[in-house]
Amino acid sequence: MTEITENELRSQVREYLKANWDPNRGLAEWREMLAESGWGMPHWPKDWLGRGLPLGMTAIVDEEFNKFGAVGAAKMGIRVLAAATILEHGTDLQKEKYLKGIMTGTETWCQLFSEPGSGSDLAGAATRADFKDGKWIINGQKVWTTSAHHADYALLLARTDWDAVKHKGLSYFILDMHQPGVQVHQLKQMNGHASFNQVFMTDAVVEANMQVGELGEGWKIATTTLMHERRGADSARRYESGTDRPERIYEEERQEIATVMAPYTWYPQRTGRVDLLVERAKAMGVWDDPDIRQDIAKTLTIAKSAEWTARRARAASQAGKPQGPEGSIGKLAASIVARSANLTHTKIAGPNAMLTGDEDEAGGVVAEILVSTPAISIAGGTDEIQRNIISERILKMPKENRTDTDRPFRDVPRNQVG
Amino acid sequence: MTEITENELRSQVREYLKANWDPNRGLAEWREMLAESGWGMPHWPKDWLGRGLPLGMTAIVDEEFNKFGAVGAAKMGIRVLAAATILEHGTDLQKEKYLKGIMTGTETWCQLFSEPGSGSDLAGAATRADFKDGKWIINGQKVWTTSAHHADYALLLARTDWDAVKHKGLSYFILDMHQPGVQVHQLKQMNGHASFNQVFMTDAVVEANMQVGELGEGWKIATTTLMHERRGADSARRYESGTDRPERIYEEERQEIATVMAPYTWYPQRTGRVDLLVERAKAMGVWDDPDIRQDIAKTLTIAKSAEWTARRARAASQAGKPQGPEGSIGKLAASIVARSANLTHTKIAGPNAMLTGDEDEAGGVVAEILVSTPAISIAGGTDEIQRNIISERILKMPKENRTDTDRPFRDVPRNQVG
Amino acid sequence: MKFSFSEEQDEFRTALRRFLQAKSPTTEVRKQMQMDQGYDPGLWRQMCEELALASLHIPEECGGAGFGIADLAIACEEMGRALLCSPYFGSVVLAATAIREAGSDDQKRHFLPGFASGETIGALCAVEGRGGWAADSISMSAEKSGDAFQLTGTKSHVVDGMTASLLVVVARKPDGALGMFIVDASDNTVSRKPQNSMDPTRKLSTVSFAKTPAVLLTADNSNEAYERTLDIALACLASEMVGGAERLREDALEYVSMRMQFGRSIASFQVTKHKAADMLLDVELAKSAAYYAAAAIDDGDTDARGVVALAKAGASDAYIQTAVHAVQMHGGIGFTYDNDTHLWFKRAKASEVFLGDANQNRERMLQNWGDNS
Amino acid sequence: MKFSFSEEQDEFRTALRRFLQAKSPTTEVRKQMQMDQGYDPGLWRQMCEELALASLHIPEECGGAGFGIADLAIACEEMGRALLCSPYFGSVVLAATAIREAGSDDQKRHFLPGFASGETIGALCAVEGRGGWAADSISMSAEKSGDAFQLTGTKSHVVDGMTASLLVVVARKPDGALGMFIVDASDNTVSRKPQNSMDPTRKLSTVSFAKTPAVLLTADNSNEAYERTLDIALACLASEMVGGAERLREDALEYVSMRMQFGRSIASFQVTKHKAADMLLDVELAKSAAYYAAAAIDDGDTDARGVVALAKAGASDAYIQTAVHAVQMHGGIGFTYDNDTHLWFKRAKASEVFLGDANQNRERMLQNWGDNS
Repeated sequence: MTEITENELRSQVREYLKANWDPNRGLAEWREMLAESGWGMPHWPKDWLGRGLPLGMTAIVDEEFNKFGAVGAAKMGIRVLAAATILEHGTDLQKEKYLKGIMTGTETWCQLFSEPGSGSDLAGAATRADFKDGKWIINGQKVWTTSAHHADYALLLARTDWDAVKHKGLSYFILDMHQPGVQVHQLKQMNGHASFNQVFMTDAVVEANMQVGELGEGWKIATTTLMHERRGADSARRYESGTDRPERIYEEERQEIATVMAPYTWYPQRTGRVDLLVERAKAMGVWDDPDIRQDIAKTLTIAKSAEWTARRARAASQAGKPQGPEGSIGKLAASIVARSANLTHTKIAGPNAMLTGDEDEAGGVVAEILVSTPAISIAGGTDEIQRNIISERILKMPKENRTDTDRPFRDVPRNQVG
Repeated sequence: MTEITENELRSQVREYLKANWDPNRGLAEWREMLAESGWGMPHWPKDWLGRGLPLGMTAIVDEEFNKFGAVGAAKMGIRVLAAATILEHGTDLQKEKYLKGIMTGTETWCQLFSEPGSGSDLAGAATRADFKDGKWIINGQKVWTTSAHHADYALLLARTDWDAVKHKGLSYFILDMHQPGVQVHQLKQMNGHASFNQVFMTDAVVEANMQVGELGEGWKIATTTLMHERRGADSARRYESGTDRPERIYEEERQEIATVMAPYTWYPQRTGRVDLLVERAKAMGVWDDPDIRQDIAKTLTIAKSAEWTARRARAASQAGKPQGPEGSIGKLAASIVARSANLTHTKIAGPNAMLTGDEDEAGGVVAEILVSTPAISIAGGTDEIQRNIISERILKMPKENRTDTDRPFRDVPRNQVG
Repeated sequence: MKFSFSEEQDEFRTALRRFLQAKSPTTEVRKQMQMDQGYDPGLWRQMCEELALASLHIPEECGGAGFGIADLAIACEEMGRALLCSPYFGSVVLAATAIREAGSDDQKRHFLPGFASGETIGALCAVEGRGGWAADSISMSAEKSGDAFQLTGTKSHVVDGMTASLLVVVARKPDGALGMFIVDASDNTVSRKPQNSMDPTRKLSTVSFAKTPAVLLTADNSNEAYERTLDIALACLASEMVGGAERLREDALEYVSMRMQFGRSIASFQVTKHKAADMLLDVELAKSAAYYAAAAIDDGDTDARGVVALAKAGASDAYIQTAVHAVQMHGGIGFTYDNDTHLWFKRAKASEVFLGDANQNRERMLQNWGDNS
Repeated sequence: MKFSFSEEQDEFRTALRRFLQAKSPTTEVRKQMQMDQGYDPGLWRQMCEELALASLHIPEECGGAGFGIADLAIACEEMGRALLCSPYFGSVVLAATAIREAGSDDQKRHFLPGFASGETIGALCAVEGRGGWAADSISMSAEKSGDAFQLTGTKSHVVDGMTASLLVVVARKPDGALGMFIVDASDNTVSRKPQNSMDPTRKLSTVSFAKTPAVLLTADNSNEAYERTLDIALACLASEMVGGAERLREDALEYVSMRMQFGRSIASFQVTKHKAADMLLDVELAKSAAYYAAAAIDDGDTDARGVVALAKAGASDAYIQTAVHAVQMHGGIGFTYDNDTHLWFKRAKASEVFLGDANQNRERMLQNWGDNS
């Protein structure tokens, strides 16, 4: 990899876009061109549809694309995790087969890690992968899968060795979702949305060459996937709105965004929507109620403090300083904020907190807040798990004595799932 | 023991008092008479200064004493626990030597169970008792002892076997406090009071015949002592005020009460004094402040609810119904009430919450509340211990895995105390 | 009996709990809550005819059992526990109570027997817009029309308003004081529209009146009859809420006791244990207040109004706190529609503000606080 | 720099922390707090001469360092951490700030150099009786007397009032607006009396005036100079409080990590771990707000007043909560006088209401809430 200066890079991107960008092209066609040129995923290796650019420089490429109004490669959803995992652990065959579909957006991915029987304990996965007649036969049940109902492939964590200890008996697979052994059901939540799926695998088949990494190394690989997920959480799940320009490629991009984002329309509400408190209080005529003012101010205090704490963490990491504790408490703080906001919105809405849908004065938004905030303290690691992490990793307090990691997994007590 | 009817009993007591009661007698003289007649501790055995009455009937005797204005036996402080323990587990020699001094009040007792090294973990006591030349030699340190500085004897829990498991290596002793090997220091609290002592034992001596019960059974015996303590907590520590009649015996009783009660003058304040909230708010001119009203109402709500819960428990036990969960949560509720009351008193006092002693508008009471409530969630079993008890005993949830009860005590990690 | 129940009361509770376990499992709750009517008329008939549940606090001379509010509250507690879909609260607790408190002897004898038998289903129309239940939020005025009155305007948040045959409407009399008025729900000047309720097990509606003929309940000339109605309803609601909270608490405890994580029972984690202990504390405290409040009304305590408001404020906080904990203890599964926890969560949420939220009831409490409470 | 500190600021903090660790261990704190004077003049001189601590936010033209409030707040945070006994808050943060905000250029040049060098110790006299710091609670009026003014009345809760040589008194001018007045503390019409303070590390007193000659600080005609003084003091107090809270948190963590119970480290119990995590969250959130608030003043943000009030409200809740947890984590020993926890507990308790409690600051916050905050 030869060094390249920022200016050189900028002019290269501009040159390429000047020569090739045309908003009236189809999205797929354009992304084929990006794959060929390496400008879609410039930090991918040169041999694999990229340009071998350091990760830190991709922001510069993105900037130039933005200035041009040029659409980039497909980057939303699980696909980026799939690509990162395959690039790091996959075989050439796997790279050959999947990377292009990932970046052009023509193929969609989902992640089959969580199971109904193990909850926060991801390594407790009990989905079986048995090797029979040269193929892996998969049986088990996964849950909390986003977009499984329109995914083409899945990153799958399954148990291949029941005599090994918990974390050593798992292996990592790429599962073709389009086969009779795979059944996808939507999982409706208490707020009426269905953002997740349950996936049932009954003698589903994975070809031998679609196993990723070493046998028994599944947990390790899954950990890197999860690390990418946490790192990318901000960008992958941010509320991309696209652009409203009229040309064909923008229209196609808007549709793509809408599909990926569909499960997330209620996500802003699960945060408690602190941003609406003052506005709603004024609209409901209770802005002068001293008790409600206290509730609003209390909620705002923790919300703003949490926001500033996150920005302190970001500033520290941007300055290259070692990250202090302030970086680890955001998830937990979000739960507290959401809970407080829920109660405050309830008091502001008064009797109308009993209503929902079009009866709700804020067009259903307040009602959706009231039944969505419980998700924030569960999804992506419960509050309890967060507190474990904070106390053990940040405060260096002793780990809980484990009784599930020192014996063959088949001897570890676990839930029976129907 | 022959059966006796309530009426017979009443007339016997009345007859005795009519013949013997004289308020101008000295307290010691009168209680000598009570000891002789058995009317001081009528539920004690006939052979041991009592009349062998069922415990349930002592209330009748008390009533008749009260009607007469007659002073009873000494019953306050640790003495009743000492008597109960000696009566149940002591030798005849021990009964002979101590029971009379206990009931006449001429000798005072304290309890040496808690240690600075083991906190809530009473069975973790590491004070040594070594048998040398026919005597027990005691070395170690005790803490949270009430009235040790004027006690004549102590109930002592000390370790006699370091190879036994935790709960099996303790033995129970009666310690003479008046010896050079026993040093008593007052332990000042953050609120300025000194209700407790530290007791240092350096080669203190216990005669062989002053060991109580079997060797190694100390924990079992201590448990019965503690049971008596819990049962008697209401009566032993209630704020006896005596009577203000002028005769000699009442004056002597008042002095006795004052001595026993001295450590407890701040106890009402550690509860948070919810009873003062409304009055203080009116006095400080903030009764109409809507925010403070919310704080007051919140505190009153939990306080009254806790009070009614305690009364529900009492009603159930009086009706002979099996006690529901409502009986076990009082201690924990008291902590929550006290904490909430502290914060509310602070808001009511406003800037004056910064003042103390005679500067405090309520004559120091509010300031004392503000620095005393932390005791309520620690003394007599921390909140954490209470929650353990509630979850394990009431909710039948699994016990914490113990690693300290299955090995010789000498191998159990413990704190080094200076 | 503020601190205990009589043997008869204990038996009544046991029988009712058994009945509701059989008749109102969550499969049935889910079925009813999806329907417009929102309850099973067959079950309602059985409740009224076999168990005489609708008659509890209706005076004997009006066809009722003549029991007290404490008994009514036991029924509500058990219904809250079972999350029974039924017009009980709207008709018996709100509408019948209003007539009991405001009606003349003749009026009571005329209207209440229908409530007691369950044939009449009533609804109380009090709230206007987002105004809430407080007396001073009610401004609809009743126009004098000959000997009778006419009502015009719209009431909202009417519990069981769609199914009621008889409406009790709270409106201002010409003298400005609140009166309660009887309206025939089938009158063609009355129009009703269901409101989309967050808690589908309790149906709400708006009811509009256009010069609707109305009969004033005449026993009381002040706001007091309405306030007393609120007191009784608040005490019953507090009991209903603690019933629901206790059920949530028990179900969550059962769930964590059954489930394994990291190779051990979730119930063995110390934080789970302590949370369960805190939940017990919350529910037991709220329960004690609810029981005390209902008995304080029966005992005619001068501070009953303050105590009732305390009970509702306590129940508001305890119920939603318990519901939040219960979802959390279930983890992801607790946030799904198929798990039953959310059914009570939504009832908790709606109950939080029903008849006034915790803030408002705390203020009501202090305004009516006895010196020796 | 709302979210980070410059390298110079980090170095300043490190140096100051090291200095205070050496000079103000709790043995020293305990010694000073028992004395009337309440601080060590030798240490004060060293702080002012060697570290120039008293000069931080005083303009360069007045002999100061000309730094911002963020720098002043760092000093306060470290002093709160060390629980330093010193007239710093009373003199530098309150009195010097008042002159900085209200004095004319001449007045500033006249009075501030003494503050900057540490020779002048000042005190701000604002509170009357139990009235608190809010502008509308101040009613003492300054009588015009020739060109100057005369003050009569009593101020209370004066921080470092006994040791001050110069007093800044807040009183109403003839036009009704608040003015700030300079008074010579040694004037024989001034009488001072120590108040028994709950937190003995911060001395309070009453100061009485009887026709005491006073010089009006003339740069500002409105209440604004006093309000700005309050803003700066609130931001500094919030920082001081988070410094103390963090120390309590760290000490409690160290204690449980060292101690065994039931044969294992107390720090290994899950509830202890979770409590420690919650304490970290509380302190870090309060810290972020305190840092943001001080920087908002330096940046001249239009919503700085609201943000500062937020920071103090957050610090009030976080400090006392942390102190309560810290005592609890120490168990019985944490309630003893010999253990150091109570020293911070009392500072937390007194700080809870100092310059207005959390409720009052939350109201101040909303009244000054920017739309885009």
